[in-house]
Parts: sequence; C-alpha cells; structure tokens
Amino acid sequence: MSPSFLLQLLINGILLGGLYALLGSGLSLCFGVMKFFNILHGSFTLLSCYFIYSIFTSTGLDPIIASVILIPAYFFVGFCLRRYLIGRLATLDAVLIVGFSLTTVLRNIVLLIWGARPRGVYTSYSMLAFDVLGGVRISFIYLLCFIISLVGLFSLHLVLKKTFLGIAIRAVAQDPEMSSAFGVNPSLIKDLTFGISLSFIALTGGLMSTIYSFDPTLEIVFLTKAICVVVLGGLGSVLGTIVGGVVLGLAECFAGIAGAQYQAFVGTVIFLIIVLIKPKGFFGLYVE
Amino acid sequence: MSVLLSIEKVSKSFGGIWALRDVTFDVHEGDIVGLVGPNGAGKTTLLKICMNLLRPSHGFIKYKGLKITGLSPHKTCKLGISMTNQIPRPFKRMNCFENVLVGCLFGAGLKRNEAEREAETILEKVFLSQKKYTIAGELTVFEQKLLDLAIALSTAPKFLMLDEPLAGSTEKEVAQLVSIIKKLRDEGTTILWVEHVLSEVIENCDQMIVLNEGKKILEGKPQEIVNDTRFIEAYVGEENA
Amino acid sequence: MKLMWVRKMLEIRNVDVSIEGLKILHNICLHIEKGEIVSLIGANGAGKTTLIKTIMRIIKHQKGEIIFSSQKLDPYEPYQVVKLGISLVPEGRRIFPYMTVYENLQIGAYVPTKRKEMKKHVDWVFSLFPILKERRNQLAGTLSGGEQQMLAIGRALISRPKLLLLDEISLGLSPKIINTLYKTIKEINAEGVSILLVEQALRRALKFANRAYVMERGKIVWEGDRSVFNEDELRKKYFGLS
Amino acid sequence: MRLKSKSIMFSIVFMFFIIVIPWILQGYPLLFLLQLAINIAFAQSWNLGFSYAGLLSLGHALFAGISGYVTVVICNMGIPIYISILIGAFTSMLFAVVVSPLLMRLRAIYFAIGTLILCNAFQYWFMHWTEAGRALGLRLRMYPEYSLSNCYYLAWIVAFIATVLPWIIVKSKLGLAALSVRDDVDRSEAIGVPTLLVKTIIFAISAFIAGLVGGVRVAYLLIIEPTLAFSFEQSLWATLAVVLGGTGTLIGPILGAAVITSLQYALMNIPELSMLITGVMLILIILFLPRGLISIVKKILQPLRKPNTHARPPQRDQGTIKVLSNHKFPFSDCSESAVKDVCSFEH
Repeated sequence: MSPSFLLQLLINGILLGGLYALLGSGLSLCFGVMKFFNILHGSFTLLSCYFIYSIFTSTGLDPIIASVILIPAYFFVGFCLRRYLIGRLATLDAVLIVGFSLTTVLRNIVLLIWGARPRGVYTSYSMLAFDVLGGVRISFIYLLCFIISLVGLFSLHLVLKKTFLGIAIRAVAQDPEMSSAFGVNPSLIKDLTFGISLSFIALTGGLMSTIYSFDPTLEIVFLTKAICVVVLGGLGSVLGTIVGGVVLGLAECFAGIAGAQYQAFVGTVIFLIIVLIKPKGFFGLYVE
Repeated sequence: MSVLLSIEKVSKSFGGIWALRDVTFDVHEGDIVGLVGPNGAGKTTLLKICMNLLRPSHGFIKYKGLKITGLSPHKTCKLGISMTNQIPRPFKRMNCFENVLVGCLFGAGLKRNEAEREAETILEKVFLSQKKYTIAGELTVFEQKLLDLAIALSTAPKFLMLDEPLAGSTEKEVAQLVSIIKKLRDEGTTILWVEHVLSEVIENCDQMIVLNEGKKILEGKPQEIVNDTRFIEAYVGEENA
Repeated sequence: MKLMWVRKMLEIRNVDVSIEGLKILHNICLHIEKGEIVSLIGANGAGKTTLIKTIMRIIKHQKGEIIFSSQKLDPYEPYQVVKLGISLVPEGRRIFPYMTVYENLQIGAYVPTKRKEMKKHVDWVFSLFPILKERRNQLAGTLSGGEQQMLAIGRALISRPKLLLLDEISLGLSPKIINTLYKTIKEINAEGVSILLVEQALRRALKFANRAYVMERGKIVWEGDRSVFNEDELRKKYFGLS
Repeated sequence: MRLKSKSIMFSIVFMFFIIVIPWILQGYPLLFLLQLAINIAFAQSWNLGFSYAGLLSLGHALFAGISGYVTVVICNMGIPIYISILIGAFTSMLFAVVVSPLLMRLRAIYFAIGTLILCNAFQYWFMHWTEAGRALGLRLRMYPEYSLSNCYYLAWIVAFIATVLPWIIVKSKLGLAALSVRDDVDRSEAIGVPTLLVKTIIFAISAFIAGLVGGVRVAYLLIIEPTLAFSFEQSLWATLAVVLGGTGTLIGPILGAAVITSLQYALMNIPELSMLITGVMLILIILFLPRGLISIVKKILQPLRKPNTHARPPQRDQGTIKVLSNHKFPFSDCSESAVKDVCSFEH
C-alpha cells in the first residue's frame, strides 16, 4: 500500500464525509428539536435525486442549480407536512406509523414514475479530476459537493448561533415548555425546523444525484448512513455532524480495502459499538 | 425488634449535584418509618436506591444483614422489597387483575392458581374488587394509585416503600389509604413512608426521619421531631434569613 | 370602581384547575396590586407551582378567570402572555443549559417588540448581577446553582415585565446567596416591577412581602399582611396540623 | 362461552376449507392463498414482538432472510426440505438470542433503529459475499416433494403455528410478563419480572416464526437473493399489515395481511399502486380509525352477538394512547420522556 494510495483514500474519505455530514444534518436537526425519528429522511433524499434527474434530463439545467431551486419547495412541503399532518398526531408512535406509511407511498411513487432502473445525472464536469501531489486524483464533482456541503452546514451553524430563530430552535430543543414562557411558539418553531430539515435534504439529494447512480433501494442506504452520522457526531452541533460525517466517510473508504462487504458493515459496527459503550450518549439534545 | 434494612452512608450525585449525602439510618422490623423533608430533599432518590433502580455513588444498603446494593431490581424484589410510585404507574393496557397477577407470579413466585387467589385478595384489600376487569388506563387517578399500591403488594413484600401515597388525594381518599397502610402494618409489613401530608405521617408512624438537601437532619419519635427547631427551620426557613 | 381596576395588576377569581382528572386547585382567589411584592407560601404539593403555571397559561384552568391589567388571559397561549408583560422564573431554574449566558438572556427578549431595547435591558441585568457579565460566553449549564438562579431571574427581566413570577428561587441555595438574591429582588421591585413570590420558607417570604397567601392542598387557607400574622397559627396551617 | 364455541366452530370450518381447496382449485387462486398464508405468518410474527412485548422491529426481514439462506444451504446438502426449514428457523432464533443483549439495551424507537441498521448491514454483506452468490443469491435444488399443493400446505401449517403460538403465549405466564414489559419496563422489573429474559424469549420466538416464513418462501420460490430476503420494504410491510388490521389481536394481522395481499393480487400488473394505496389507507386509518380495520369488523359483528356479553369479562382493550386529542391509539409508549431515556437502567 503506497503512501499516495493512502492519501488518496484519506482525501476521498474526507470529501465523501462532507456530503455525509450534510446528509446527517437534516436528521440531527429533526431528531434534536422534535424528538422524533424521521424515517422519511431517506425517501425524501431519494426523491430529491429523482427530481434533479428529471429537471436535468428535461431542461438541461445544472443539477447544483436545480437543487438550490428545489430547496424552497422542500421547505414548503416540510412545513406543511409537520403543520397539517405530523404536528396533529399526539404520540410519537403515531408519527412513526405515519412515517412508515409515507415512506411506502413515496417509494411507490418513485417506482411508478421512474421505475426500478438505476439512474444517474451525468454533467459535462462529471468526469473532471485534478492531479495533485503525484498520483493523487481529486474528482472535481466530489470537491464541489464537499464545498457546497460545508457552505450549507456553515450557514446552518450561523443561523443557529446568530439569529433569534436559531436561538429559539435551540431553546425549543432543550425545553419547549420554558421556551414558550419566553414568547417562543414551540409548535411554529417545530414546523419551521422540519422545513429547514427538508431543505437540507433537498440539497443533499441534489448533490448525491451527481455522485451516485441511484435506484429505489437507495432510500434505506441514505437513511442508515444518516443515522450513523448522527450516532457518531451526536446531536451536539454542526461541528459534531461534520466530524461524524468525515469519520464515517473515512471508515467506509478504508474498510473498502478489505472488500466491498466490509464497507457497508463498518457503519453498523460503529453503531453497535456506540450502543455498547454509551447507550445514552447518542441522540441527546440539539445543543451548541 | 431487629433491624430489617439499614442504609449505610449512602450518597448520590447527579452530574456534580449531590442529591444525597452520607445518609445513614436503620429501619426496624414491623415499624412504619416516616421519611419527610421539603422539595428536593432526595427522598425519592433514596427509595430508588433501596430498590436498586439507581446505584448510589457511595455507600450501600443492607437488608437482613446482607448487602443488596448492586443486585438487579427484579432480584431485589424477590427478597421482599417493593415500592409504589409518586405518579401511579400501573400497566396501563392490562386489566386490574392482570396487573396484580404479574407480581404474584413473578415477584412472589406463586403457582398459577395460588397467584390468582392471591391477586383477588390483594384487590379486595385495596378496594378494587369491583374493578377487576377494568383496564388500568381507564381508572380514575385515585384508583390508579390504589392499583399501584396493589401491584407493589402483589410481590408479597416484607419491606414496602410508599412514595407520597397521599399527594393530591381528598380527605376521604386519605382516610381510605391510611386504613390500608395501617392494615398492612398489622399484618407485619415494615413500611418506609415518604410523605408531604405531614399530619398523617406524624399520627401514624413509629419513627420519623427528616431529610433536607440530601442530608439526614433529624431522626426520632414523631412527637419529638415536630417540636424540634431544626425541623421547623428546614420547612419554614431560618430565623435570620 | 374604575380606579380599583387600574391598581390591580393581576386578579385571579375562583380558579379551578384539574390535571388528568385530578383536581389540583380549588377556587383560588388572589390579587396583586401595582408595585407590590406578594408571597405565596405552602408546603410541597400545595399547588403553588401549578398556580404559577396557570397564570402563565402553560396549564389551562377549567373554571374562573384570570385578569391581567384589565385583560382576560383566557384566550392566550403561553407565548402570547409574555407579550402582555408577565415573566416567569420557573421552579428549578430551568435555564437552557447548552446555551451561553448571553444567549439565555437573548431568549428573554425573543418577543419582537422587546428586541430593539434588548441591549439596554441586558446592561440593566448585568448591573444587577455583575457576575453574569463576567460569564456571558460560558455555557449556562456550567454555572453554579446561585449563578444559574441569577441567570434565570435575569432572563425573565430582559423583557422588562410588569409582573414577575418567582417560583422557589431559594431552593438548594446557601443562605448567603439567598440573601443577595432577595436584596436584588427588592431592587427590582423598586424599579416598579410587581412580584409574586412563591416560597416554602415561611419566615423569609413574610419578611420580604407586603402581603402573603398560604396554600394548603390546593386551597388558599390564609391571606393577609405581615402585621396580622401569627407564626404559630400559621405554622399549624402550613403543616396541615389544625 | 357461546362465543368461544362459535369461534372454534368457525376455525374448524375454516381449516376444512383450507385443506380441501387444493383439490378444487389449481394455479392462480392457489398461489394467492399460498402467498396469503406466508403473509399472515409474517404479520403474526411481527405482531408477537410488537403487541405483546413492545418490540418495534424494523428489520424483521432479517430473520426470514437468514433462515432462507440457511435452508437453501442445508437442503442443498441433501437433507430433506422440512428439516432444513426447521434448522433455518432455529438458526434465526439463535441469532435473535445472540443479538438480543445488545439490541435490548435500546428502547422503543431506538430498538427500531437498531434492527433497521442490522438488517441493512446484512443485506449488504450478502450482496457482496461471494459464497452466498452475491446479488444473484442462491438456488435451491429441486427437492422431490416440490409441488404447489405441498408448498401450499406447508405455508398454511406455518400460518397456523404463527397464529396459535402467540395465542398460547398470551395465555401463559410468559405472556403476562411480556404484556407488563410492554406497558412499563421499569415497573415490571421492579416487581420481579426478569425483563431482559422475557424480551429475549419473545423476540426469539418471533424470530423463529419469521424464520419458518423465510424457509417456506424459499421452498416455493426455489431462489433467495439479498435484495428480496433482507428488504426494508418487507419489514415495513409487516408493520403496515398489522397496524392496518389492528394491533394486539390475533385476527388483526390476518385481516391486514388479507387486505393487502388481495389488493396486491387485484392490482397485479401495477404492484406499486397497491402499496401506494396501502400507504394512503394506513394514514387515513391512523387519523380516523386508530384501532385498525378490526374495529369495523367488531362493529359489524356487534349486533350479531347475544346481549350476554355483559356477563363475560370484557376483552382486553389494547388501545389507550392518544393519537389525536380525542382518539386512542394502540401503541407502545414512546413519549418524549421515553425517547430521552434510551437505556434501561443506569448500570
């Protein structure tokens, strides 16, 4: 194993990790603030991939720009979904079952419209790559996705830290009853948070579509990867999510040496180890 | 009378804040021991430690001379220790009879027919025979409280811990509960009674222990304690605050 | 009659509260006048915190009415009550542990109309509790108990309320800190904020308040001011020994 | 008493029909009934874990999958298919016992997440495992007993076991303990129920039934492949069927499985549409009929019953948790406090 190969893996892992972090951020936000496990996460990510695919193939619009356009639509859908359906259910169990149902509905919508055939978004710059440091290649699209992910995560960080909305979101995550005593409307904040969570899903899906070739089975892959990121990084912070994403990305890249089957297993192993060591450690509060 | 349960230098901290500090006292067999103290004195924490639902940071509990700290709760229960809950926690989707039957089968380790008979006796004891087949979740709050007590009794406890059984009850209900507690004492159950409604504890207990901010500040006969200035201070605040 | 209206900051008339079928408050009548410190005393489980939460509309009452500055509170949600000028220092402090001290104070000014003057009011709070200024960028969860209590009070003051509800602020604190807190409360009151003070410690509460109510098992069993108070009698009421 | 004898009568007539049908019908309708039996068994298996011990497993396909693979391997070694299926089911059961100590540390929704991840990992593992035929999976040899009617009987035997086993368990001491664990783990631990053991046993039995299902399925399909064996959709399917029919009863899963399977067969040409309808139906059911289809059936049957129902002890009611402010929903507790509280005990 040459050093340049290791370096290559390292860079691949980090670049992939950025994207994973973006994937995890939506779930982390949703779980942290609303305390419910959004099983729809994977389905919506996949749906976003397909939307981008359709937009790209029909209009030729750049997938990255298309995903930015998709964001407000997703925000609106998320807001309404939480406000008119999920928010009206009294128990988390009911929410979960509605989640299952919606997953089924979304999956079959995807199957009906696009079919089971794998799809991919191939742009003019899909195959572009630079050579750096003798033998190490960096794919342009990976780098671009990495940068956009970081920009997205950083803006989330800023919103949470610097705005009144962000402070309200964090307050609701920690103590909804008390935050309502200071003029925060917890229900509205939760609606908004779900909207934001879905906006991030829209962006993630857009970026994923340029990297992966996707088919309907990928929803569960997205979901489990997002869970692993959240478990690894905790719901602590945007920074934690980035760490979680990068660790997962690196772990997958290095496990890939041993064989493809280990690649998928590594996330599970990490999950199980964390469950073993610190069952209370993950899924805490959305804190900063 | 012999010592049934002794609490030896038990301390418990939650993230740096001490809920209990070096609490030591003995409970004698056949007594009703009242455990009182203002909010946040650590009473419920102490009960949970006795039940092994929490592990103390320091110290241990001895029951009949044996150290029981560290056992799992279901083993602790089989030794004859049982507790009720402040907010009643019956099994909400099972009927009253089944609620009690579980404890008779597992906690007391009875055979099926004996357990069924025992469960009926217990329900009668807490005035719930009429509601035998009612789902626990559909009972009134007071009935749930009675059922919670019945569940605690179903494990045939020798040492029973009551966590604020009287809180939020009307006078009639209080009388009913106190009569049950007295009956239990007459049957030889040792009782550790955490309570806010002081008058009832003072009237009915043999020994009283006062906790304040995690420390035991007083121990003795109830009549002596009521007139002790330290007791009054714990509740009323210090003279020159 | 009209004048009487204006003088009354808060009036609670015949309020009943039940939670999940369990009646907790029975026919509560209570009023607070402008600029007063009123204390609400009672043992554990007497229903003091429930009453405070009812005023804040976190718990909804079934009967009776609550009137604040001649406005009925019945149709409001908790987050709207703040806008009217009531602020709460909850039992057990309940600061947001994973936010910094400054962010905790910011939450206090969340109501849009109060945001503009936030800076001014933060400075006021810092002048009341200088220690908070030193720790402004520290996570609130890492503060000591006394500092957390100060933060909880400060957070409630940022919105410059007309009425401040203090729920058991002396719980778990050393006498020295309690004394400082009470001195500050006097100062706050001197600035024109009416205060409802919930306490278990009877003597201390009576010492600071203009008037007091004693609660026992969800009922108000005694009311009056310092001058008519007889400690022995009150103690009996308090312990429910009578 | 009258009702009990009636239901026994009904069961006997039903079983008679099931036995006789292969002599009357052939081909397509028989295939439908076979599929129905498999689905019923799978739904029952999930229902056992969920309704009687509060174990919301989202990776139930895992047990069917493992058993399927084991069955193929064992049977291909020349061992009779029936024994292979049993061995496969026992392997699943053993696997459930092995992973239990780890999974049981997780509560409510976390348990669901844990099982989901585990199942997904296995899918990937088998996808890339050369010895297991990678994505193409394994083929079962043409065993001598292979025929549609044999598979049909096998499937119904499994469905029968899957229905009767939970029924026996619920009547037993174990079932009572499991119910108490479902309602309140800590409290049942505090009154002497060995909760971990109870949960493990129930989970293992549930895995055993799922294993039988996996074995029978492979016995009639003659092939197993990872995308099908470990699919998330299948685990989800069980959840949908049980909730649709009504949790906490033995008839509920049967009803749910019957409805979904019929729908699937009716819309055979567009299978996606049937699942889409199922999903929408379930959302509507949760909103307007939180106790599942069984409540409609009960309502229809109500006037048929004699008024002496009054004398009987009322049926155990499974629904107490609110969905909408005025609805009740039969689900295990996973309120906010339960979510914060991930692990069972402090030590």
